[in-house]
Amino acid sequence: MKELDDFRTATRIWLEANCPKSMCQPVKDPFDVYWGGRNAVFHTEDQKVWFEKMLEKRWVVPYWDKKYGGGGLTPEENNILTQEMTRLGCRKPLYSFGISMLGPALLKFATEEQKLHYLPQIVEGKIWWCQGYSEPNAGSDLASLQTKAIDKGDHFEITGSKVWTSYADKADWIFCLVRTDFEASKHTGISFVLINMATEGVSTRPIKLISGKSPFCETFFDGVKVPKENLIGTLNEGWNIAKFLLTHERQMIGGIGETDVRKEVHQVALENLPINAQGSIADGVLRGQISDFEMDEEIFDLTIQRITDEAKTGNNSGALSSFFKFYGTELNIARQELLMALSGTEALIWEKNNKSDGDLARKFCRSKGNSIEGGTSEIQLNIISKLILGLPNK
Amino acid sequence: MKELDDFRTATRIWLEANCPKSMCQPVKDPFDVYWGGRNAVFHTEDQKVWFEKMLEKRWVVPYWDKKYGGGGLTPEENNILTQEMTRLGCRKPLYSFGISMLGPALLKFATEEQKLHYLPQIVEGKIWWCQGYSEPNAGSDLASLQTKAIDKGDHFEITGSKVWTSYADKADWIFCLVRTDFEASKHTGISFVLINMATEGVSTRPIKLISGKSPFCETFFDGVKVPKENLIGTLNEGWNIAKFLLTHERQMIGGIGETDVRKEVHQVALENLPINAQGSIADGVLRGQISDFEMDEEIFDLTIQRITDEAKTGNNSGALSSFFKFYGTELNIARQELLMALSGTEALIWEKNNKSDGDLARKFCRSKGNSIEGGTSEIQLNIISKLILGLPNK
Amino acid sequence: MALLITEEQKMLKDAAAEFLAAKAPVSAMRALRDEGYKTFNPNLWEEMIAMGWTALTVPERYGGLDFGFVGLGQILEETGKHLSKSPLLSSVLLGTSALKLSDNDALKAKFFPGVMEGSIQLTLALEEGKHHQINSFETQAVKVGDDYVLNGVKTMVMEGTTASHFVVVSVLASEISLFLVDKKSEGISISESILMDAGTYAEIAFEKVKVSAQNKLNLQQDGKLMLDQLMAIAYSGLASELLGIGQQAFDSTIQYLKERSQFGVVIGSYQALQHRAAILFSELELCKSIVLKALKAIDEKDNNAMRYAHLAKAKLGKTVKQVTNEAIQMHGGIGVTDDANIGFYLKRARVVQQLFGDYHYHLDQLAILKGF
Amino acid sequence: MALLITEEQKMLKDAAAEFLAAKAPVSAMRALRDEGYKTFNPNLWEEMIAMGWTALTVPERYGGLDFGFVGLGQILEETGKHLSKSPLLSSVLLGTSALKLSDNDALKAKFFPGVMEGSIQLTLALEEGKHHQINSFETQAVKVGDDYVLNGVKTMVMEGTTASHFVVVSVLASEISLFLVDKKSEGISISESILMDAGTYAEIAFEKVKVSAQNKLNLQQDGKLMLDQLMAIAYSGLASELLGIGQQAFDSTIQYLKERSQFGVVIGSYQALQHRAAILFSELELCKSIVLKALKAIDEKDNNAMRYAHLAKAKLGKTVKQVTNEAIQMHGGIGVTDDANIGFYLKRARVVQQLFGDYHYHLDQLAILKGF
Repeated sequence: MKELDDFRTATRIWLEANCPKSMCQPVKDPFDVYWGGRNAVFHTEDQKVWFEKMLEKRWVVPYWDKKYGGGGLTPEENNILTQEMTRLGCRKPLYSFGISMLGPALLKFATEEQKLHYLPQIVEGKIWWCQGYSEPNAGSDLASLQTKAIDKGDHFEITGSKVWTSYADKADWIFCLVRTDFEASKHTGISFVLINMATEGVSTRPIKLISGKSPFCETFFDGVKVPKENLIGTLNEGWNIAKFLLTHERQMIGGIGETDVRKEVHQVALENLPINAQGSIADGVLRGQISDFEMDEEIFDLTIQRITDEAKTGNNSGALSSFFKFYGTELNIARQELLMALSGTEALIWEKNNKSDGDLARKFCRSKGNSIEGGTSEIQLNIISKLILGLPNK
Repeated sequence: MKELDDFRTATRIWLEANCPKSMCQPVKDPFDVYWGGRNAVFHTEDQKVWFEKMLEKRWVVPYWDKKYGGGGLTPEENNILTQEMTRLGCRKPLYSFGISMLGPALLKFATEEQKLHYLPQIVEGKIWWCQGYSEPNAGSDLASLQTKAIDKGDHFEITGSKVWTSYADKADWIFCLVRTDFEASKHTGISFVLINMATEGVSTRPIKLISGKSPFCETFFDGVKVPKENLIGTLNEGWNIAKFLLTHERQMIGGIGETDVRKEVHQVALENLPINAQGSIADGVLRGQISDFEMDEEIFDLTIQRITDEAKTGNNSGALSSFFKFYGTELNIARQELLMALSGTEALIWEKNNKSDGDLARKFCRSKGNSIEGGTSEIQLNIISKLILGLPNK
Repeated sequence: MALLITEEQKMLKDAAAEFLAAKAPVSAMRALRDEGYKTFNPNLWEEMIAMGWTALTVPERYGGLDFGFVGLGQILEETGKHLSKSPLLSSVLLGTSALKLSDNDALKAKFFPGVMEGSIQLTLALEEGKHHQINSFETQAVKVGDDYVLNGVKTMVMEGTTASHFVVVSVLASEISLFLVDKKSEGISISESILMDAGTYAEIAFEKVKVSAQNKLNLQQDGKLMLDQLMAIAYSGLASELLGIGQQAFDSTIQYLKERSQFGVVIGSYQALQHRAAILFSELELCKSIVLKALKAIDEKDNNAMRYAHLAKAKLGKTVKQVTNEAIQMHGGIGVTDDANIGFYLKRARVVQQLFGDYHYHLDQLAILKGF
Repeated sequence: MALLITEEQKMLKDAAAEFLAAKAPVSAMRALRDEGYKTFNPNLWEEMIAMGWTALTVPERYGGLDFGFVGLGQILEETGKHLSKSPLLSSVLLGTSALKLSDNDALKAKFFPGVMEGSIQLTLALEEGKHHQINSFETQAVKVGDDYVLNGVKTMVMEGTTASHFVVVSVLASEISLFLVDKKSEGISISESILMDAGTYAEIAFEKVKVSAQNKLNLQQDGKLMLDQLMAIAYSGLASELLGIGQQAFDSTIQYLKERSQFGVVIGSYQALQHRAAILFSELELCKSIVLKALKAIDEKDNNAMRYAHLAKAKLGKTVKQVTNEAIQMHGGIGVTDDANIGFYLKRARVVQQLFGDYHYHLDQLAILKGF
C-alpha cells in the first residue's frame, strides 16, 4: 500500500506540473481534440505540449506493455492515474479508436509481429483508425454482412460498403469485418482485416443525421487490394473478434468510463421553469419526472460502481455490458427529453444568431441514435433475456 | 321519428310506474341480484316484482324475437329502452350468462328446434347457465383443450375438467367446449355442447382468488353422459362458436355496455390527500397521474362511442373488441392502483371491524385478473398486431 | 349526436388528402428547407385559397363558407400527414378565428374579403416567454386620444415574417384586449428564428405602435373570454395536425416493419415490436376520438369545449411524442439519417406539441378546471 | 470503499437464507394466515434470538454484536424472499435502533439486555394518519412533576399487539420527543387491523399515560434529528425487505416462464415477455446498488445517508410494485388464485412500499433535499 500511496503522490505532482490549464477544461467541441494521424492537427499549442509530455511519460496508453509503447502500469497503478486525472479534470492526450477498440482486439487476437508493428503506432498517434462493421441493409443483423474479400493468392480483393464508419473521411486506416467464405453459415465465414484508406478503390461519403452534421460516413470498397498479412486472427473466424469488440463498445456507449461533466437536470429546471412560493418547481408533474430521472441517474452510477467492484472479485457476466448499454442510453434519451420539456419553446430553436443556438434540439435529435448505434436496445434486451436470464429461443 | 318519440314516452311512463324504487339503486353486492335457475332465490320482494313485471312486458330480453320469448323490439326501440332504463337507473331484472353469452350463440348456430327449446327458458330465468371454456394448463391457448367427448352412439361420454367456470356451483346447465376429434388439428376437432349439471359425474370446486372468495369454480366431468341432441352447430366445428363468443366476451369485459357508476378518482383524491393553499392536491406527481388517468378514462369512453357509431355505418373490425378489452381492463387496473395510492395505509386494510373494510384492497387484487381473464392483454395485443395491423407471424 | 364526420366533411378531407399528396408532400417540405428554410410555397398558398380554404370558417354573411372547425380540422390532419407548409395555422386557424370571434362588425366586414382572397395574411402574436400561458401579459395597450399605443415583445409568432397583419394580445387597463395590427405600422421590428421543424418563427417588438380604435377586436365583449375561445380553437386545431403527424408516422412505421428484414425474417414478425405497435395503435384510436370531439364541441358551442380542447392537446401531445419516438427507434439506423423522412415527423411533432402548451400544461389545466 | 458486502456479511446472509428456507418459508406464512391471522410463530422468534439477530445492531459496550445495518439488511432481504413473519422489523430495525440512537445511557443499559434475550419486544408508534410524514404530530407529551403524560392516537403500529414496549413519537413543548412506554401502562388501549399482507397492525390510543422521565429517549439531543436518523434506518431496512420480495417474485416468474407451455412452446420464448423480463432485470440491478449504498451509508455515518435512504425507498417502492404486477400478469390465471404463492408477494410488496412513505413521498423529499 505504501508503494501505491507514493505512486499517487508522484502522479499528482507530475500531472499538476505538466498538464496545461486549458487541458484541464472539459471538451466543448468534439472536433477540437487531438486525433493524431498522418495529417495530425494540434488545434492549440497546449494540445501539443500535453500530448508530447504524456507520450514521453509513456502515459498515452499507460496500461499497455512497455514493449508495445505502453507505460506498463499495473491495474492498481492505472486506476490511480485515472482517478488523479479525473480529479484534476485532465483531458485524454489522444482521442483514438486505436486505443479503445483496435488495440484490445490486437492484444487478444493478433500475432506478436502484428502487435509489435501496430500497437506502438497507435500509442504515438501515427495512424487515425476507424472501424468498419455495419453495412447498409445489415442493421442489427451484423453477421449478415456482404462485403466480399476474394482470395487472390498474396492478397484479398475487397468489394462492398460499410456504413456508420466514424471519421472515415479523416481516418488513415480502417479495421474491417469482411466475408471470406461465401458457402459457410452466416457467422463462420467472416474475417477481420486492416485496410489502408489510401489504397486505390476506397472512397467515403459523410452521412447527415437528423441532428445535422455527424462524424459518420459511408465507406465504399471497389476491388481494393489488401495484403494477406493484414488479416488479424484466424481466417473465417473474425466473428469472435467482432463479438469481443461489440461487448467493448457497448460498455463505452453505456457510459462506463465517461467522465463527462453532466449538469444536473434540476439545476436547469430551476433556471427555466416557474417557481412557486415554497421555492419548488410549480409544475408538479415535471418536478416529479425530474426527481425520478435523477433518482435513476444517481443509482445507475452506483450500479456501474457496484458491478465494476464485483467484476474485480471475478463475479461478472459479460452480458452485463448489454444492461449498461441499454440502461445508459435510455437514461441519456430521457435526459434530453426532460431538457427539451424544461426549456419550452426555446428548446425548439434550430438556427438563430449564435453558433450555440440549436444545441439543445440537436443534442435531443442526436440522442435518438443512442439506442440504435452499437446494437439497438432491442438487441441488448434479447441478449439479457437469453444470456443472463436463460430464456429460450422459440 | 314520431313513432319512436311515442315509444320513448310510453316506455318512460311504464318504467316509472312499474320499477320499484329499490330496483333503481346501483347493485352493491354481486350476490344480491336475481340469477333465476331451478333453485331461484329472490333476495327481496322488489326483485320478484320487477322480474315478473318485466317478464310480463316481454322486456327481459326485449330485442329477441317474440317466438323465442323476446320482446321483438327493433334496434332503435331497444336503444330507447336501454337509454330510459339507464336514465332511471333500473337494474337488469335477470342476471344471466344465458342472455349475454349462450343466447347470441344459439341464435347464430343452433337449429330452430333448439332455439325454440332453450331461448324461452333463458328469458323466463328457468335455467342458470354457466360456461366451460378454459381448462387447467390451457390458459391463453384455449384451443389446446383436452376435455374428451367420446362418441357412444346416441350420446357422448365426457371426461375432463374446466376452470374459471363462474357460478358453476350454483348453475343448472353448462355450455361447454369439448374435443370430439382427437386426430384433427388443434382447432378443428372441437365441439360445442350443452350439459345438465345434475348429470351423474359432474362435480365442482370453488376457486379462491388473491382477492378472497370468487364466483369461479373448477368443474370436473367423469364419464358424463350427454345426449347427442345437446350438440350445438356442426360436429368438430365448435371453434367457430368459441371465437364468436370470445369476441362477445371481450367487449363485455372491456367495459362496453357497463353502466356502473364510477366515482371520479379526483373526488376520492380530494377526500384523502393533503390539499395546498391553492386548493390543489399537494402531491404534484399524484395529481398529474390522476389528471392523466382521467384524461384516458374520458377519452376511452368517447372512443367506445365513436367506434360504436362507426359500426352502425358498417365501418368496423371485429378485432377492435381486442382493443376495447385491452385498453378497458388496463384502465381499470390503473384506476385501482391510483385509488390505493391515494388512500395510503388505509387502503391496505384487509379485515377490520366492518364488512366493507378491505373493499379497496380486495378490489385492487381482483383487478389484477382483469388483464388475464377473457384473453390476456398479451393475446389481445397479438390479435391487434395481426388482424388489424397485418403484421406477420414468424 | 353521433361522433362521426359527415359525408360533406369526409369529401373535404379526401379532397385535401389528394391535393396535398400531389402538391405538398414531404419532399416539398424538404426542398423548402434545403433552399434556405423557405417558409412556404406562395403558389401552393394561392391554390389553397382558390380551393376556398381561407373562406372555410368565415361566416356566410361575410361571404364565407361557414363550414365549421370539424372541416378545418380534417384539412389540418392531412397537412400533418404530409408536413405541408402553409399559413393555414397562422392565418386561418388563428388569425381568421380571432376575427370571427370579434364583435367588431365593421372590422370584420373590412377584413374578411381580403382574408378570403389572400391579400391579407393574418397571424397571432400571443406568447411572450418560453412557456405557454394565457393569464398575464407584458404587452401593454394604452389609450391615447381616440387611438391606442402598443408596447411589448411577442415571440414564437408563426409566419410572422410573411403575414400582413398581426392579432396582438395585450393588456389594456388591466384587462386583456386584442388588436389587429398592420405589419407596416411604425415601431414594429421583427427578427426570425428557425425551429427544429425548419419553420420560421418571429420575435416581434412593438415600440410605441399606434393602432386605430377601429382595429380593436373586442369592443363590448370580454377580451379574456374571447382569448379563451380562441385558445380552444387553437388547441383543437393543433391537435388535429398532431393526429395527422402521428397517424402518418405510425403508418410509415408499420409499413417499414413489414418490409425490413433482419436475421432472415421481417422485423414486423418480432413480438416485442408487435406489442409496442399494438399499444401505439390503441393510443391513436383514443386520439382520433378526442380530436373529433374537441372540433365538434367548438362547432356546437358546447360548454365543455375548453375541457375537450385541453384533453385533445394533452393526449395528442403525449401520444404523438411517443409514436414519433417509437417510429425512429423501429426504423433503426436509417431513421436517424437526414435522408429518411421519418425524422421530419419527429421534429414537427416536437414543435406542435410544444406550441400553445405541452402535455404538462394541459394536464395541469384539466386538473384546475375540475378543481383539484 | 468498494460497493460490495464483506465476506462476513455474506456468511450472515447465507446463514439467514438457509435458516429461513427451512424454518420460515412462504408455506409457514400461509399457515399463520389460515390459522386466523397469527402474527408470527414464537418458536421461530426464539430461534432468531438464539442466532443473535436481536443483538446484531446493539453496540458492543452493551453486550451486542455491533454488526451494523448492512448485516441486518442482508437478513431482511432474505425475510423478504421468504415472506417470513417475525418482529424483526418492529423490534430490531425500528425499536432497537431508536434505543441505539438514544443518548439516555441509563435507559440503554437497562433495556438492551432484555431486547437481546427477547424478554423485551419493542415497536415504534409513529404514524397518525394514512399518509406518512415526520414533521408534525398530534400526540402530546406534557411534563407533570418529574414525569410525563402522553395523549394521542397512533396507527399502523407493527406488532403493536405482541410488543412489550412502544417507542412513542410525540410533541413536547413544540419539539419532537421520543419515549419508551411500557405496554402495561394505564391508559393504553389497543385495537387491531389485518392488512393485505395478513399482518396485524395496531391502532394505539394513549389517554393520560404516565411515563417516567427515565424513559425519555432524547435527553440532550434533538428529537427531530434523532427521528430523522431513525427514519434513514427505517427506509433503508424496508427497502432491503422490498429487494428480497422483488428478487424472489422475479426469480419465480423467470422459472415459471421456462416451465409453462402455451401454443406448443414455453412462454419464456415469447419476445414480448423476454423484453419485459429483461427490463425488470435491469431495474432490479439498480435496486441492489441503492439498497447496499443506503445501508452502508448508515454504518459509515455518511452525511448523505438520508438522501440514499430516500432513493432506496423510492426506487424500491416503484420497482417492486412493477415487478410484482408483472409477476402476476406473467403467471396468468394461476397467478390470481390463492393457491399460488406469487399473490403473497404482490400483497406484501404493497404493504411495505406504503409503510413509512411510498414512492411519491420519497420522490418529493428528494426534490426538497435538492432544493427544487
